[in-house]
Amino acid sequence: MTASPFEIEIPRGRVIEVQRDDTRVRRGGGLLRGMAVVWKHWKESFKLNRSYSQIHGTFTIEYPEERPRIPEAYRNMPILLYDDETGHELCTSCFQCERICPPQVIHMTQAKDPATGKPVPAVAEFIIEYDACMSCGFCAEVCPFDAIKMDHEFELSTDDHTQLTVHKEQLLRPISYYAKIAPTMWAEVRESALKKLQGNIRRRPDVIGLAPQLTEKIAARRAELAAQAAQAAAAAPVAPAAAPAPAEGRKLTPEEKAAKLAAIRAAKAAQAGESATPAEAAPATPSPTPAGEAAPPADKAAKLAAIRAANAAKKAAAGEAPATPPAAPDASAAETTPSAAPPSDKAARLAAIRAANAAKKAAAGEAPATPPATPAGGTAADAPADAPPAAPPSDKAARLAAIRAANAAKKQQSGDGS
Amino acid sequence: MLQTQELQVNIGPQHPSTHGVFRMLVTVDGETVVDLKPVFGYLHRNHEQIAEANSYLQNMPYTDRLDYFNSMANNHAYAMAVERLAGIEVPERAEYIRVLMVELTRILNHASAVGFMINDMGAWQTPLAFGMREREKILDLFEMASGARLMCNYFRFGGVVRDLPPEFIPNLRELLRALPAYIDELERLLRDNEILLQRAIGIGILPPEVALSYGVSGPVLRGSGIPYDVRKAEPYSVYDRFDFDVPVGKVGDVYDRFLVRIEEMRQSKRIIEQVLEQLPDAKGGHINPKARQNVRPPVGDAYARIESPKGELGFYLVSDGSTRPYRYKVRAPSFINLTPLADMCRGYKVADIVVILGSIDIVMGEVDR
Amino acid sequence: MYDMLAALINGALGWGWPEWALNLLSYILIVTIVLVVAPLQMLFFTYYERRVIARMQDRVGPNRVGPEGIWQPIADGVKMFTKEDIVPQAADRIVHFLAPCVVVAPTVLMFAVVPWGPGMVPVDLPTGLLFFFAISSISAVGLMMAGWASNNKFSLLGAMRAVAQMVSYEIPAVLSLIAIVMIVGSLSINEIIAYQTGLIISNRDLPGIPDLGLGWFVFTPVGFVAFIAFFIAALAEGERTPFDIPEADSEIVAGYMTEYSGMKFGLFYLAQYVLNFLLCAITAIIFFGGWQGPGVGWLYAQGITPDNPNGNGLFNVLAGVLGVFYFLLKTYIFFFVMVWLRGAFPRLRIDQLMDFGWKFLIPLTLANLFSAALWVAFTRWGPAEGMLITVGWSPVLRWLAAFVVTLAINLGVYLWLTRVYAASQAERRRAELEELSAAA
Amino acid sequence: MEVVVQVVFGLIALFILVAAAMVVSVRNVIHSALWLIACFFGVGALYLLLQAEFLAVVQVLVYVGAVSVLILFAIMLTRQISGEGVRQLTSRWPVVLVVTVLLFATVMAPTLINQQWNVPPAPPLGTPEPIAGPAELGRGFVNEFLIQFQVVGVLLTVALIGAIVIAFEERARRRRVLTLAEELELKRLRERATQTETPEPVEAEPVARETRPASEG
Repeated sequence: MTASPFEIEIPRGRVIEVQRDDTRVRRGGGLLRGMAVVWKHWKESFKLNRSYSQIHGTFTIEYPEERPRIPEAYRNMPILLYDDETGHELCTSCFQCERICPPQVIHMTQAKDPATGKPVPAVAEFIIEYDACMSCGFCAEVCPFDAIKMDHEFELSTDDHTQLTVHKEQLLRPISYYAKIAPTMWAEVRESALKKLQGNIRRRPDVIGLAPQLTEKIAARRAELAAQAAQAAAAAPVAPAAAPAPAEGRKLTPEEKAAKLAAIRAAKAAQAGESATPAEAAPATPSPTPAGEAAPPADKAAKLAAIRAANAAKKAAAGEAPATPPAAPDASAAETTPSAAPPSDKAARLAAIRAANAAKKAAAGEAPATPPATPAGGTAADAPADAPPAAPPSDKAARLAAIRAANAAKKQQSGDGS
Repeated sequence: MLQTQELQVNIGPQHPSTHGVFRMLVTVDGETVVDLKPVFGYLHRNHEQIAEANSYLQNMPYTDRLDYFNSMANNHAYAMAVERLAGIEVPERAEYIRVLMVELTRILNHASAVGFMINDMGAWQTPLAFGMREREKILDLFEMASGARLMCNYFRFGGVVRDLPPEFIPNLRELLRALPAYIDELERLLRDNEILLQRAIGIGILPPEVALSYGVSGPVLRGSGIPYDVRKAEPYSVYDRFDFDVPVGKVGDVYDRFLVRIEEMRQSKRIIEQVLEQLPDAKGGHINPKARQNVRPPVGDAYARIESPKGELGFYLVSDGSTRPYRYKVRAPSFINLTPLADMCRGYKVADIVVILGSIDIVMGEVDR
Repeated sequence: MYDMLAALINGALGWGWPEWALNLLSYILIVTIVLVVAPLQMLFFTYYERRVIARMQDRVGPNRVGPEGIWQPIADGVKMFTKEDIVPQAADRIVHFLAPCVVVAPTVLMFAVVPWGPGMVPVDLPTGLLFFFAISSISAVGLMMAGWASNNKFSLLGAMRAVAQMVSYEIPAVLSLIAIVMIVGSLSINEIIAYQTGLIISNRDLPGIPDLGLGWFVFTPVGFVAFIAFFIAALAEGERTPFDIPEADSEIVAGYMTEYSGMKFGLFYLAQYVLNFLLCAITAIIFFGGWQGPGVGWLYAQGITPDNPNGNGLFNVLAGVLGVFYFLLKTYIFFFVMVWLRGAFPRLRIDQLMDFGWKFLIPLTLANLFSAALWVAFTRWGPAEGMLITVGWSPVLRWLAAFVVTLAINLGVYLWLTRVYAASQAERRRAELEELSAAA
Repeated sequence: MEVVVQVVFGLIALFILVAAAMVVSVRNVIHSALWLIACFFGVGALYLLLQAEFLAVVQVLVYVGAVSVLILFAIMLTRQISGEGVRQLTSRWPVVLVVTVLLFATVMAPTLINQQWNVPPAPPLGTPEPIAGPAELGRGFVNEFLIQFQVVGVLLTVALIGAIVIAFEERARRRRVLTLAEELELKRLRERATQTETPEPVEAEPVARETRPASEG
């Protein structure tokens, strides 16, 4: 062949020509050498080869008897997790996984609060079509509540096809199971997952959100706990029962519920009133930097103050209910329907307006937009439970106004409270 | 006197030795091939149309299914294309992990490609079994890191899903100890085996100028004597920090391509050793924290190409500012390496067609998309 | 075998049957033994091959059906029986039906002349070896019929290739055996085995040698080259790896067997494996002394006392059993080598296979014939036949001279032939190119 | 013992005759070839009956093993086989029949007339073994029949060389399909040839993919 006219210089390496030496007369030497290699393999193959550095020895794994070791990161089909103690499912049906799933095989419906008909952060019906799922692991990655994880179970073959559309009952696994199969991965996300679970449990009316197979068990435990509570009736009104099973602390008396609702509605009204932002239609559009939400920085501070005022009002009104409604419009906020405020809680609304004015005054004075309240995006976009984000020193005034508003609200509340 | 008319032989889609569903309509005169018409499209899954309906991240698992032998290489090309489009930069450690994974795929691809080619020549799966054993070890490593053996879906825009598990590096070092022994043994078994020489030397010659005019790439191009390797021509990611050689053939026949692939396995091992030396520690982070889950790149287009084991794999993306690519095009090396098949097979025997096809090493997933 | 059986029935049972009845009964017994042994060997060989080739590829091979997979061949057999037997619509019915029979019958018939142990040969034909190869060539006709009757382009091409290969590789096979027949002087297989007694040097050449049954032909240069040539030709005849073109699945799907399914396909499979067993057996018999081995001759000698010249029962039986053991051991070792080659080598193209057969193997065996003649001249001829040089030499010296001369000739021919063969390949390409450029 | 031999002989003879008849009368040429092979087998069996084992085995080896395979090859490679359309008998078949019977009679009549049907008694003991075994045949070939042996050898070699010549001639005539490398080699040779005549250099730029060259065969 003519010298190839395509000289290309190679940085950090040289062009090596493969030695063909095809002109040498071959007399069967190569054949014998090949046979020697195969003979060595035959001889060695009576030993097992399970290590990475061995190239001889039988490497077949006799499957049913001898199972291959599955690494921790192994992902097959998604499963839902529920907490062993409380029996609550971690999933709050935020639809993130349904949206990210490339083959769109996850289908879910949000649970409704039977009494008020409003949606509750729990999932009613959750279906995954196992036959179309390609176990890519996206759902496990995007889930903000670590509710859906990838399982290690791969013997899923069935002869009847309908079984492959898996419903919530078959999908649920206890957290202990997942901790066993993926210890380090669960350890990383354990605290945040459980904390969020507590947050969600508080906002789930009685039975909703319980792992179905545990409902009778939980009902029984609740009955027995209620009995204990009855004997200890004389005790001072139980401080917000952090330690005892939060399940029973969660039972709101009807009037508490009304108060809570009012507070939320007030915050809603305040929010709707001032901020010119278009109504937050969907509870949380996935795009953390929603193009539409270019709210001018000034009114953001106002909204902040309003929210803080609502918190204070609610805390004061609800008395022992520890949970504060999630102020920030984070993904999991229950959708607050802007229904008309009932006359009885005008006071709360008044306090909220006053707080808003104070915040506006403060906002007008201080530096440009404080950083968006919640760290949008990132893997777990979760709203801090209640502590207002550490506003940079420059908007101290805003905080001052908030505190003043809070006192005003408390004074107002204690005035007409019982 | 002895009139032999030309025979239309159909080496059909379900023929045992066409890699996947690929048909060749061969006009044969006696034993010699007069003309060959490749027919493919049997595995067309409308990949690029689906990609336009998915968001950028949702496409990542689909790229595993392009060249289902090297899912890591496909991921790498796609991730680079989107990063170039959206302007996301990748931390050091992630770049090194990516190079490590792609070089491991190159080894497993060449090990099985050589195995399949010799298998088409008739050696009853012995070299293939040796290749598959090494491939199993590498797939176990992938399973440790990404969670799946074949459909790894390991790369994200701005890094990789998960950092390497603690037991990954020790196992890899052990594997690197076994690799040279495997490659030498493969050479001892096959390199100057008289029967293989007869079946490979002077068969399926692709002269350099014809290879250039067809635009083939990868071991097929280097087998014809042109030292073009994307990792050297346009060093992407951190390839400019490693020194490795580019093996090149002389004549451009099946034997050259076979030797080039074996030599490339050695070079990949060299690269992996250098990666292990220079691997930055964890503080660099395996993913860029600011990289968004759902990318919404600005309007514009980008083309990223890597040296996948089969050749130059490129992704061309056009973004209209929304979360879904406006246009998504894959430059598949197998598809382009397949085009000179008719010229390469003309004049050789029927038994050689299958060996020449094996030496080009195609995967139908990538050809048909 | 027949006389042993006749003696057994008459002597042991003492029924004193008429001659023809004894004859008939013993032959019926022999035929049944042969017809039972052939399929059994085939079943064992399929299992043996799959296990050995699996071990060579670092895997385990079938070990699920029965302990260590022993019933696997039975399972395959049952599968073959139960599979539906499809006859293509446009096929030539009668020929399609007859083809497997014409392929299997001769292969099983070849068992007639194969001696299993001392005296244990179904039919002791004086022209045993020639019979063996004559019958084996009939199966080529059967292949042709199968290829033609399936009325399918691929199977016809496959049949033609198979027949061309078998016919053209029969020549080197027979030629290499003729070299041994020249040394032994007779075509009878028993005679060839009896010749191979003694240690390294057969005691027919050198009476003094203790009879350890190791005087195999493979230790002589003539025998060694004949062995290599015969084994390669046997590979081609039995369609084993470097030469399994006919059913080369990479080109033409299963060659002449494409249109056969169910038991007919099973018959082809049976014929192929039985033929492989027989070829390994013949290699063991001709070059490695068949049932000869240390101890067989000695046991036989113990039995012979003055009063019963042909040895008493017990010692004969013992010698026989040891002989059969040696024979089967050697045959299985050769089949192991066949499987070993299958694991290590790719396949030759049909034209390369023909080139190799005609341009390398046949010249090699012809040269070997010449050196065989020299061997006989040196070791056995005296002045009567014109060999004057070795008139006074002792048998050992003559044997050594023969060894050296034939070794020199064979080695020289081998080296020269490899160079010529390699040169001819390159030269042909150059010549074609020249002729084209001249024409253009 | 004689009766059994006669009976077996009769059977074999009948088998050979039937096979021979079938060879001629069967429509499909392949079937007739197969009947021919059956006929060869019959002849082999006859030899065995005459205790000439070597001849029987050689008959099987040569005729059934090699000749019949070549006949089958020849039939399959040449013309179409089924032969449905071909008329079996020419229109004037009675005339043909009469002529063959006459010819047959002229040959058979003299032998049949003065033939005594008794089988000659076995020759007295001690007479030399008739030439039957391989050893005697071998000696016969190199002693008495040396010339005939050499002539047959030459004849066979001539036949072999003839076959090769025909094959080569056919191959030369057939259109030679060029591989890509050969084409480029030829192009380069031709350029060098034209270069020597027309001095201006033709530098070898990467050739565009030429259309399918009409092969110059």
